[in-house]
Amino acid sequence: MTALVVIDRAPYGDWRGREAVDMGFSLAAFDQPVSFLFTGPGVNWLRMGQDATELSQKNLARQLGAAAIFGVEALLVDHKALAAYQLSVDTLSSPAQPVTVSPGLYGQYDHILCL
Amino acid sequence: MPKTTALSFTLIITGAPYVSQAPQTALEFARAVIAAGHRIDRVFLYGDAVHLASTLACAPSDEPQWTQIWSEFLETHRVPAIVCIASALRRGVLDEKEQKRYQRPAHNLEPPFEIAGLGEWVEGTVSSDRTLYFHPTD
Amino acid sequence: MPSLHIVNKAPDHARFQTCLAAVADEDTLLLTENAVLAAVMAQGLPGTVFALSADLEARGLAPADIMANIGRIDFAGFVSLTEATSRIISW
Amino acid sequence: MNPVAEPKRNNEGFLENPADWSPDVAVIIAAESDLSLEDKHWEIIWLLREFYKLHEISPPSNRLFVKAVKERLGEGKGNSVYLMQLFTGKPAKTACRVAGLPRPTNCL
Repeated sequence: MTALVVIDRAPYGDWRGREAVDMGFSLAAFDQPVSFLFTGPGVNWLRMGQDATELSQKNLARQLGAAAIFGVEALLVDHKALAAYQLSVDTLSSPAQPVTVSPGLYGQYDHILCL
Repeated sequence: MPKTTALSFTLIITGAPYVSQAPQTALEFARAVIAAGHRIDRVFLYGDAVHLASTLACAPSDEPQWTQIWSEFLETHRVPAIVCIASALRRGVLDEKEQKRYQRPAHNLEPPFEIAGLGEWVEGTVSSDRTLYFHPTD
Repeated sequence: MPSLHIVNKAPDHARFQTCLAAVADEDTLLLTENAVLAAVMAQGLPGTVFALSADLEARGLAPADIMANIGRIDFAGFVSLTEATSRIISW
Repeated sequence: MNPVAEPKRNNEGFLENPADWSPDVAVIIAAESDLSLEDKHWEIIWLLREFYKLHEISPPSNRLFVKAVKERLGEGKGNSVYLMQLFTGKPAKTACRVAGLPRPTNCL
Protein backbone atom coordinates (compact mmCIF):
# COMPACT_ATOMS: atom_id res chain seq x y z
CA MET A 1 0.00 0.00 0.00
CA THR A 2 1.34 3.43 -0.92
CA ALA A 3 -0.09 6.38 0.97
CA LEU A 4 -0.26 10.11 0.41
CA VAL A 5 -0.92 12.41 3.34
CA VAL A 6 -2.39 15.68 2.06
CA ILE A 7 -1.82 18.77 4.18
CA ASP A 8 -3.89 21.69 2.92
CA ARG A 9 -4.22 23.60 6.18
CA ALA A 10 -2.01 26.35 7.49
CA PRO A 11 0.31 25.48 10.38
CA TYR A 12 -0.19 26.53 14.04
CA GLY A 13 -3.83 27.76 13.98
CA ASP A 14 -5.27 24.30 14.47
CA TRP A 15 -4.02 20.81 15.18
CA ARG A 16 -5.32 19.07 12.08
CA GLY A 17 -2.08 19.19 10.07
CA ARG A 18 -0.07 18.07 13.08
CA GLU A 19 -2.35 15.08 13.54
CA ALA A 20 -1.96 14.27 9.86
CA VAL A 21 1.82 14.33 10.27
CA ASP A 22 1.55 11.92 13.22
CA MET A 23 -0.45 9.56 11.00
CA GLY A 24 2.13 9.81 8.24
CA PHE A 25 4.95 9.09 10.71
CA SER A 26 3.01 6.05 11.93
CA LEU A 27 2.77 4.64 8.44
CA ALA A 28 6.52 5.16 8.10
CA ALA A 29 7.10 3.45 11.45
CA PHE A 30 5.41 0.36 10.07
CA ASP A 31 7.44 0.59 6.86
CA GLN A 32 4.47 1.56 4.71
CA PRO A 33 5.56 3.76 1.82
CA VAL A 34 4.22 7.24 2.53
CA SER A 35 4.66 10.70 1.06
CA PHE A 36 3.29 14.08 2.11
CA LEU A 37 1.69 16.59 -0.23
CA PHE A 38 1.56 20.24 0.86
CA THR A 39 -1.02 22.28 -1.00
CA GLY A 40 -3.02 25.47 -0.48
CA PRO A 41 -2.09 27.24 2.78
CA GLY A 42 -0.43 23.96 3.81
CA VAL A 43 2.71 24.97 1.90
CA ASN A 44 3.48 27.31 4.79
CA TRP A 45 4.54 24.27 6.80
CA LEU A 46 7.72 24.44 4.75
CA ARG A 47 8.50 28.11 5.28
CA MET A 48 11.95 28.84 6.72
CA GLY A 49 12.46 30.85 9.86
CA GLN A 50 9.51 29.57 11.90
CA ASP A 51 9.74 30.32 15.60
CA ALA A 52 6.69 29.40 17.68
CA THR A 53 8.34 29.94 21.07
CA GLU A 54 6.00 32.81 21.92
CA LEU A 55 3.02 30.62 21.08
CA SER A 56 4.38 27.89 23.36
CA GLN A 57 4.09 25.57 20.40
CA LYS A 58 6.56 23.18 18.82
CA ASN A 59 8.36 24.33 15.69
CA LEU A 60 6.49 22.39 13.01
CA ALA A 61 9.18 22.78 10.38
CA ARG A 62 11.63 21.10 12.77
CA GLN A 63 9.22 18.24 13.40
CA LEU A 64 8.75 17.81 9.69
CA GLY A 65 12.54 17.66 9.42
CA ALA A 66 12.33 14.23 11.06
CA ALA A 67 10.26 12.89 8.15
CA ALA A 68 13.21 11.63 6.14
CA ILE A 69 14.78 10.01 9.23
CA PHE A 70 11.56 8.13 9.94
CA GLY A 71 11.43 6.87 6.37
CA VAL A 72 8.87 9.18 4.75
CA GLU A 73 9.59 8.78 1.06
CA ALA A 74 9.00 12.28 -0.23
CA LEU A 75 7.69 15.70 0.63
CA LEU A 76 5.76 16.98 -2.37
CA VAL A 77 4.74 20.59 -2.67
CA ASP A 78 2.16 22.17 -4.96
CA HIS A 79 4.17 24.61 -7.06
CA LYS A 80 1.18 26.89 -7.68
CA ALA A 81 0.52 27.24 -3.96
CA LEU A 82 4.22 27.92 -3.37
CA ALA A 83 4.04 30.83 -5.78
CA ALA A 84 0.81 32.10 -4.25
CA TYR A 85 2.48 32.31 -0.85
CA GLN A 86 5.68 33.85 -2.22
CA LEU A 87 7.71 30.74 -1.48
CA SER A 88 10.42 29.25 -3.60
CA VAL A 89 11.37 25.60 -3.74
CA ASP A 90 15.05 26.42 -3.09
CA THR A 91 14.41 28.09 0.22
CA LEU A 92 12.15 25.64 2.04
CA SER A 93 12.81 24.32 5.54
CA SER A 94 13.02 20.72 4.27
CA PRO A 95 13.84 19.49 0.78
CA ALA A 96 10.59 19.14 -1.14
CA GLN A 97 9.76 18.20 -4.68
CA PRO A 98 7.53 20.63 -6.59
CA VAL A 99 4.57 18.96 -8.29
CA THR A 100 1.53 19.92 -10.30
CA VAL A 101 -1.56 18.76 -8.46
CA SER A 102 -3.78 16.69 -10.71
CA PRO A 103 -5.97 13.60 -10.58
CA GLY A 104 -3.01 11.72 -12.05
CA LEU A 105 -0.83 12.65 -9.08
CA TYR A 106 -3.38 11.32 -6.59
CA GLY A 107 -3.85 8.27 -8.80
CA GLN A 108 -0.31 7.13 -8.03
CA TYR A 109 -1.23 6.30 -4.42
CA ASP A 110 -3.44 3.54 -3.01
CA HIS A 111 -4.49 5.48 0.06
CA ILE A 112 -5.10 9.21 0.34
CA LEU A 113 -5.41 10.76 3.78
CA CYS A 114 -6.63 14.33 4.18
CA LEU A 115 -7.58 15.35 7.72
CA MET B 1 -24.88 -2.91 -9.52
CA PRO B 2 -23.86 -6.57 -9.14
CA LYS B 3 -23.65 -7.74 -5.55
CA THR B 4 -20.02 -8.11 -4.59
CA THR B 5 -18.72 -10.61 -2.07
CA ALA B 6 -18.63 -9.54 1.56
CA LEU B 7 -16.08 -6.82 2.21
CA SER B 8 -14.29 -5.69 5.36
CA PHE B 9 -14.30 -2.02 6.36
CA THR B 10 -12.20 0.17 8.63
CA LEU B 11 -13.98 3.38 9.63
CA ILE B 12 -12.09 6.33 11.04
CA ILE B 13 -14.02 9.15 12.70
CA THR B 14 -12.20 12.46 13.21
CA GLY B 15 -15.12 14.79 14.07
CA ALA B 16 -16.57 15.16 17.57
CA PRO B 17 -20.23 14.56 18.44
CA TYR B 18 -22.33 17.71 19.01
CA VAL B 19 -19.67 19.66 17.10
CA SER B 20 -19.84 17.86 13.79
CA GLN B 21 -22.10 15.44 11.95
CA ALA B 22 -19.24 12.95 11.60
CA PRO B 23 -20.23 10.40 14.29
CA GLN B 24 -23.82 10.19 13.05
CA THR B 25 -22.97 9.96 9.36
CA ALA B 26 -20.45 7.27 10.28
CA LEU B 27 -23.07 5.39 12.29
CA GLU B 28 -25.68 5.43 9.51
CA PHE B 29 -23.02 4.26 7.09
CA ALA B 30 -21.88 1.54 9.50
CA ARG B 31 -25.47 0.28 9.87
CA ALA B 32 -25.84 0.17 6.10
CA VAL B 33 -22.54 -1.71 5.79
CA ILE B 34 -23.82 -4.40 8.17
CA ALA B 35 -27.22 -4.47 6.46
CA ALA B 36 -25.50 -5.09 3.14
CA GLY B 37 -23.81 -8.17 4.59
CA HIS B 38 -20.33 -6.71 4.98
CA ARG B 39 -18.09 -6.66 8.04
CA ILE B 40 -16.57 -3.81 10.01
CA ASP B 41 -13.06 -4.73 11.15
CA ARG B 42 -12.54 -1.67 13.30
CA VAL B 43 -13.76 1.76 14.18
CA PHE B 44 -10.95 4.16 15.03
CA LEU B 45 -11.52 7.50 16.77
CA TYR B 46 -8.92 10.14 16.06
CA GLY B 47 -8.57 13.83 16.92
CA ASP B 48 -11.72 15.45 18.30
CA ALA B 49 -13.73 12.26 17.68
CA VAL B 50 -12.32 10.80 20.91
CA HIS B 51 -15.04 12.75 22.74
CA LEU B 52 -17.46 10.17 21.34
CA ALA B 53 -15.93 7.68 23.78
CA SER B 54 -16.49 9.83 26.87
CA THR B 55 -18.92 8.21 29.22
CA LEU B 56 -19.40 11.58 30.94
CA ALA B 57 -21.07 13.36 28.01
CA CYS B 58 -24.63 14.41 28.94
CA ALA B 59 -26.81 15.55 26.07
CA PRO B 60 -30.27 16.95 26.82
CA SER B 61 -32.88 14.17 27.02
CA ASP B 62 -34.48 15.10 23.70
CA GLU B 63 -31.17 14.73 21.83
CA PRO B 64 -29.40 11.51 20.88
CA GLN B 65 -26.87 10.21 23.42
CA TRP B 66 -24.26 9.44 20.75
CA THR B 67 -21.82 7.73 23.10
CA GLN B 68 -24.46 5.22 24.25
CA ILE B 69 -25.88 4.74 20.76
CA TRP B 70 -22.45 4.01 19.32
CA SER B 71 -21.56 1.79 22.24
CA GLU B 72 -24.70 -0.31 21.70
CA PHE B 73 -24.00 -0.61 18.00
CA LEU B 74 -20.43 -1.76 18.64
CA GLU B 75 -21.54 -4.30 21.26
CA THR B 76 -24.36 -5.66 19.12
CA HIS B 77 -22.15 -6.23 16.12
CA ARG B 78 -18.98 -7.02 18.06
CA VAL B 79 -17.00 -4.33 16.32
CA PRO B 80 -13.68 -3.42 17.97
CA ALA B 81 -13.43 0.32 18.55
CA ILE B 82 -10.12 2.00 19.20
CA VAL B 83 -9.54 5.46 20.61
CA CYS B 84 -6.21 6.98 19.62
CA ILE B 85 -4.15 7.33 22.78
CA ALA B 86 -2.37 10.54 21.78
CA SER B 87 -5.67 12.28 20.89
CA ALA B 88 -7.45 10.90 23.94
CA LEU B 89 -4.86 11.88 26.55
CA ARG B 90 -4.75 15.48 25.33
CA ARG B 91 -8.53 15.76 25.46
CA GLY B 92 -9.10 14.05 28.77
CA VAL B 93 -10.51 10.71 27.69
CA LEU B 94 -8.84 8.12 29.90
CA ASP B 95 -9.23 4.50 30.82
CA GLU B 96 -8.26 3.21 34.24
CA LYS B 97 -4.70 2.42 33.19
CA GLU B 98 -4.01 5.91 31.84
CA GLN B 99 -5.76 7.47 34.81
CA LYS B 100 -3.25 5.74 37.07
CA ARG B 101 -0.32 6.48 34.82
CA TYR B 102 -1.11 10.20 34.65
CA GLN B 103 -2.48 10.39 38.20
CA ARG B 104 -5.81 11.92 37.28
CA PRO B 105 -8.92 11.86 39.50
CA ALA B 106 -11.18 9.86 37.19
CA HIS B 107 -11.42 7.72 34.13
CA ASN B 108 -14.21 8.08 31.59
CA LEU B 109 -13.80 5.66 28.72
CA GLU B 110 -17.10 4.15 27.63
CA PRO B 111 -16.89 0.41 26.91
CA PRO B 112 -16.35 -1.24 24.49
CA PHE B 113 -14.02 1.54 23.33
CA GLU B 114 -10.37 0.78 23.99
CA ILE B 115 -7.37 3.07 24.06
CA ALA B 116 -4.56 2.15 21.71
CA GLY B 117 -2.09 3.64 19.29
CA LEU B 118 -2.06 4.60 15.64
CA GLY B 119 -0.63 1.18 14.89
CA GLU B 120 -4.24 -0.05 15.01
CA TRP B 121 -5.14 2.42 12.30
CA VAL B 122 -2.20 1.35 10.14
CA GLU B 123 -3.23 -2.28 10.62
CA GLY B 124 -6.81 -1.44 9.63
CA THR B 125 -5.94 0.47 6.48
CA VAL B 126 -3.52 -2.22 5.36
CA SER B 127 -5.75 -5.22 6.02
CA SER B 128 -9.33 -4.05 5.38
CA ASP B 129 -10.85 -4.05 1.92
CA ARG B 130 -12.17 -0.52 2.38
CA THR B 131 -11.14 2.43 4.54
CA LEU B 132 -13.36 5.48 5.02
CA TYR B 133 -12.91 8.64 7.06
CA PHE B 134 -15.64 10.72 8.64
CA HIS B 135 -14.31 14.23 9.09
CA PRO B 136 -15.83 17.39 10.54
CA THR B 137 -17.15 19.91 8.01
CA ASP B 138 -14.91 22.82 9.05
CA MET C 1 -8.79 2.27 -11.01
CA PRO C 2 -11.56 4.88 -10.70
CA SER C 3 -11.86 6.59 -7.32
CA LEU C 4 -14.83 7.41 -5.13
CA HIS C 5 -14.45 10.90 -3.69
CA ILE C 6 -16.55 11.70 -0.65
CA VAL C 7 -16.75 15.36 0.27
CA ASN C 8 -18.67 16.81 3.21
CA LYS C 9 -17.53 20.45 3.15
CA ALA C 10 -19.70 23.33 1.91
CA PRO C 11 -19.00 24.37 -1.71
CA ASP C 12 -17.09 27.50 -0.67
CA HIS C 13 -14.74 25.59 1.65
CA ALA C 14 -11.20 25.42 0.31
CA ARG C 15 -11.24 21.63 0.72
CA PHE C 16 -14.07 21.41 -1.81
CA GLN C 17 -11.70 22.76 -4.45
CA THR C 18 -8.89 20.48 -3.26
CA CYS C 19 -11.32 17.63 -3.83
CA LEU C 20 -12.45 18.76 -7.28
CA ALA C 21 -8.80 19.09 -8.35
CA ALA C 22 -8.38 15.38 -7.58
CA VAL C 23 -11.44 14.08 -9.45
CA ALA C 24 -10.63 12.33 -12.71
CA ASP C 25 -13.17 11.95 -15.53
CA GLU C 26 -13.91 8.34 -14.66
CA ASP C 27 -14.27 9.04 -10.92
CA THR C 28 -17.44 9.32 -8.84
CA LEU C 29 -18.14 12.18 -6.46
CA LEU C 30 -20.43 11.74 -3.46
CA LEU C 31 -21.71 14.86 -1.71
CA THR C 32 -22.54 14.42 1.98
CA GLU C 33 -23.38 16.73 4.88
CA ASN C 34 -22.70 20.39 3.96
CA ALA C 35 -21.44 19.47 0.50
CA VAL C 36 -24.98 18.63 -0.68
CA LEU C 37 -25.52 22.38 -0.98
CA ALA C 38 -23.45 22.12 -4.17
CA ALA C 39 -26.32 20.15 -5.71
CA VAL C 40 -28.23 23.36 -6.47
CA MET C 41 -25.28 25.05 -8.15
CA ALA C 42 -25.27 25.12 -11.90
CA GLN C 43 -21.63 24.42 -12.63
CA GLY C 44 -18.30 23.21 -11.43
CA LEU C 45 -19.12 19.59 -10.71
CA PRO C 46 -17.68 16.65 -12.63
CA GLY C 47 -19.62 13.99 -14.55
CA THR C 48 -20.80 11.38 -12.07
CA VAL C 49 -22.17 12.96 -8.91
CA PHE C 50 -24.43 11.65 -6.15
CA ALA C 51 -25.80 13.36 -3.08
CA LEU C 52 -26.90 11.77 0.16
CA SER C 53 -30.69 12.07 0.45
CA ALA C 54 -30.80 12.46 4.26
CA ASP C 55 -28.49 15.46 4.00
CA LEU C 56 -30.47 16.98 1.11
CA GLU C 57 -33.75 16.62 2.99
CA ALA C 58 -32.33 18.03 6.22
CA ARG C 59 -31.26 21.14 4.34
CA GLY C 60 -34.57 21.56 2.52
CA LEU C 61 -33.30 20.60 -0.89
CA ALA C 62 -36.18 18.88 -2.66
CA PRO C 63 -35.61 16.70 -5.74
CA ALA C 64 -36.88 19.56 -7.90
CA ASP C 65 -34.20 21.87 -6.49
CA ILE C 66 -31.19 19.84 -7.45
CA MET C 67 -29.40 19.61 -10.77
CA ALA C 68 -30.68 16.92 -13.10
CA ASN C 69 -27.33 15.15 -13.40
CA ILE C 70 -27.02 14.56 -9.66
CA GLY C 71 -28.28 11.26 -8.31
CA ARG C 72 -29.96 11.04 -4.91
CA ILE C 73 -28.85 8.06 -2.86
CA ASP C 74 -29.50 6.74 0.62
CA PHE C 75 -26.96 5.04 2.91
CA ALA C 76 -27.52 1.68 1.17
CA GLY C 77 -26.59 3.43 -2.06
CA PHE C 78 -23.56 4.95 -0.32
CA VAL C 79 -22.42 1.43 0.61
CA SER C 80 -22.97 0.29 -2.98
CA LEU C 81 -20.65 3.05 -4.19
CA THR C 82 -17.96 1.83 -1.80
CA GLU C 83 -18.39 -1.72 -3.08
CA ALA C 84 -17.54 -0.59 -6.57
CA THR C 85 -14.00 0.62 -5.86
CA SER C 86 -11.31 0.24 -3.20
CA ARG C 87 -9.92 3.69 -3.96
CA ILE C 88 -11.97 5.87 -1.66
CA ILE C 89 -10.91 9.37 -0.70
CA SER C 90 -12.66 11.18 2.14
CA TRP C 91 -12.11 14.92 1.80
CA MET D 1 28.33 14.63 50.63
CA ASN D 2 25.48 15.76 48.46
CA PRO D 3 26.44 14.76 44.92
CA VAL D 4 23.36 15.79 42.90
CA ALA D 5 20.13 17.31 44.16
CA GLU D 6 17.49 15.02 42.74
CA PRO D 7 15.15 16.95 40.44
CA LYS D 8 11.36 16.56 40.34
CA ARG D 9 10.11 13.69 38.27
CA ASN D 10 6.79 12.17 37.33
CA ASN D 11 5.48 8.78 38.45
CA GLU D 12 7.27 7.02 35.61
CA GLY D 13 10.56 8.68 36.44
CA PHE D 14 10.60 11.27 33.64
CA LEU D 15 11.94 14.72 34.50
CA GLU D 16 9.23 17.30 35.13
CA ASN D 17 11.54 20.01 33.85
CA PRO D 18 13.89 19.04 30.99
CA ALA D 19 16.31 21.80 32.04
CA ASP D 20 17.09 19.78 35.18
CA TRP D 21 18.93 17.20 33.12
CA SER D 22 22.66 16.68 33.47
CA PRO D 23 24.87 13.65 32.92
CA ASP D 24 24.88 13.12 36.71
CA VAL D 25 21.09 13.05 36.72
CA ALA D 26 21.18 10.54 33.86
CA VAL D 27 23.35 8.25 35.96
CA ILE D 28 20.84 8.37 38.82
CA ILE D 29 17.86 7.70 36.55
CA ALA D 30 19.67 4.88 34.79
CA ALA D 31 20.59 3.23 38.08
CA GLU D 32 16.89 2.85 38.88
CA SER D 33 16.63 0.58 35.83
CA ASP D 34 19.79 -1.25 36.94
CA LEU D 35 21.74 0.31 34.12
CA SER D 36 25.27 1.50 34.63
CA LEU D 37 26.00 3.86 31.79
CA GLU D 38 28.88 3.05 29.51
CA ASP D 39 30.11 4.74 26.33
CA LYS D 40 27.66 2.76 24.22
CA HIS D 41 24.78 4.14 26.29
CA TRP D 42 26.10 7.67 26.16
CA GLU D 43 26.35 7.46 22.39
CA ILE D 44 22.59 6.88 22.23
CA ILE D 45 21.80 9.39 24.97
CA TRP D 46 23.62 12.21 23.19
CA LEU D 47 22.05 11.16 19.91
CA LEU D 48 18.58 11.36 21.44
CA ARG D 49 19.26 14.76 22.96
CA GLU D 50 20.56 16.03 19.65
CA PHE D 51 17.48 14.59 17.92
CA TYR D 52 15.20 16.37 20.38
CA LYS D 53 17.03 19.65 19.95
CA LEU D 54 16.72 19.41 16.18
CA HIS D 55 13.15 18.12 15.89
CA GLU D 56 11.50 19.08 19.19
CA ILE D 57 9.98 15.62 19.60
CA SER D 58 10.96 12.41 21.30
CA PRO D 59 10.91 9.58 18.77
CA PRO D 60 7.21 8.68 19.23
CA SER D 61 7.68 4.91 19.30
CA ASN D 62 10.27 2.17 19.57
CA ARG D 63 10.16 1.66 15.83
CA LEU D 64 10.91 5.30 15.14
CA PHE D 65 13.57 5.36 17.87
CA VAL D 66 15.29 2.52 16.04
CA LYS D 67 15.00 4.43 12.76
CA ALA D 68 16.48 7.57 14.30
CA VAL D 69 19.47 5.60 15.61
CA LYS D 70 19.87 3.76 12.33
CA GLU D 71 19.98 7.01 10.39
CA ARG D 72 22.92 8.24 12.47
CA LEU D 73 24.82 5.11 13.44
CA GLY D 74 23.86 2.58 10.80
CA GLU D 75 22.21 -0.84 10.97
CA GLY D 76 24.74 -2.25 13.46
CA LYS D 77 23.35 -0.06 16.24
CA GLY D 78 20.06 1.02 14.69
CA ASN D 79 18.31 -2.25 15.37
CA SER D 80 15.90 -3.20 18.11
CA VAL D 81 17.98 -6.08 19.52
CA TYR D 82 21.00 -3.84 20.16
CA LEU D 83 18.87 -1.08 21.67
CA MET D 84 16.91 -3.52 23.83
CA GLN D 85 20.17 -4.83 25.26
CA LEU D 86 21.28 -1.30 26.09
CA PHE D 87 18.01 0.02 27.45
CA THR D 88 15.97 -2.61 29.20
CA GLY D 89 12.19 -2.68 29.13
CA LYS D 90 10.76 -0.56 26.34
CA PRO D 91 14.00 0.85 24.92
CA ALA D 92 12.54 4.14 23.59
CA LYS D 93 10.89 4.86 26.91
CA THR D 94 13.90 3.92 29.01
CA ALA D 95 16.33 5.79 26.78
CA CYS D 96 14.16 8.94 26.69
CA ARG D 97 13.84 8.84 30.47
CA VAL D 98 17.59 8.57 30.96
CA ALA D 99 18.27 11.23 28.32
CA GLY D 100 15.89 13.67 29.98
CA LEU D 101 13.41 13.76 27.10
CA PRO D 102 9.63 13.86 27.57
CA ARG D 103 7.75 10.60 27.91
CA PRO D 104 7.06 9.41 24.35
CA THR D 105 3.38 9.59 23.41
CA ASN D 106 3.53 5.85 22.93
CA CYS D 107 1.03 6.24 20.22
CA LEU D 108 2.21 3.25 18.19
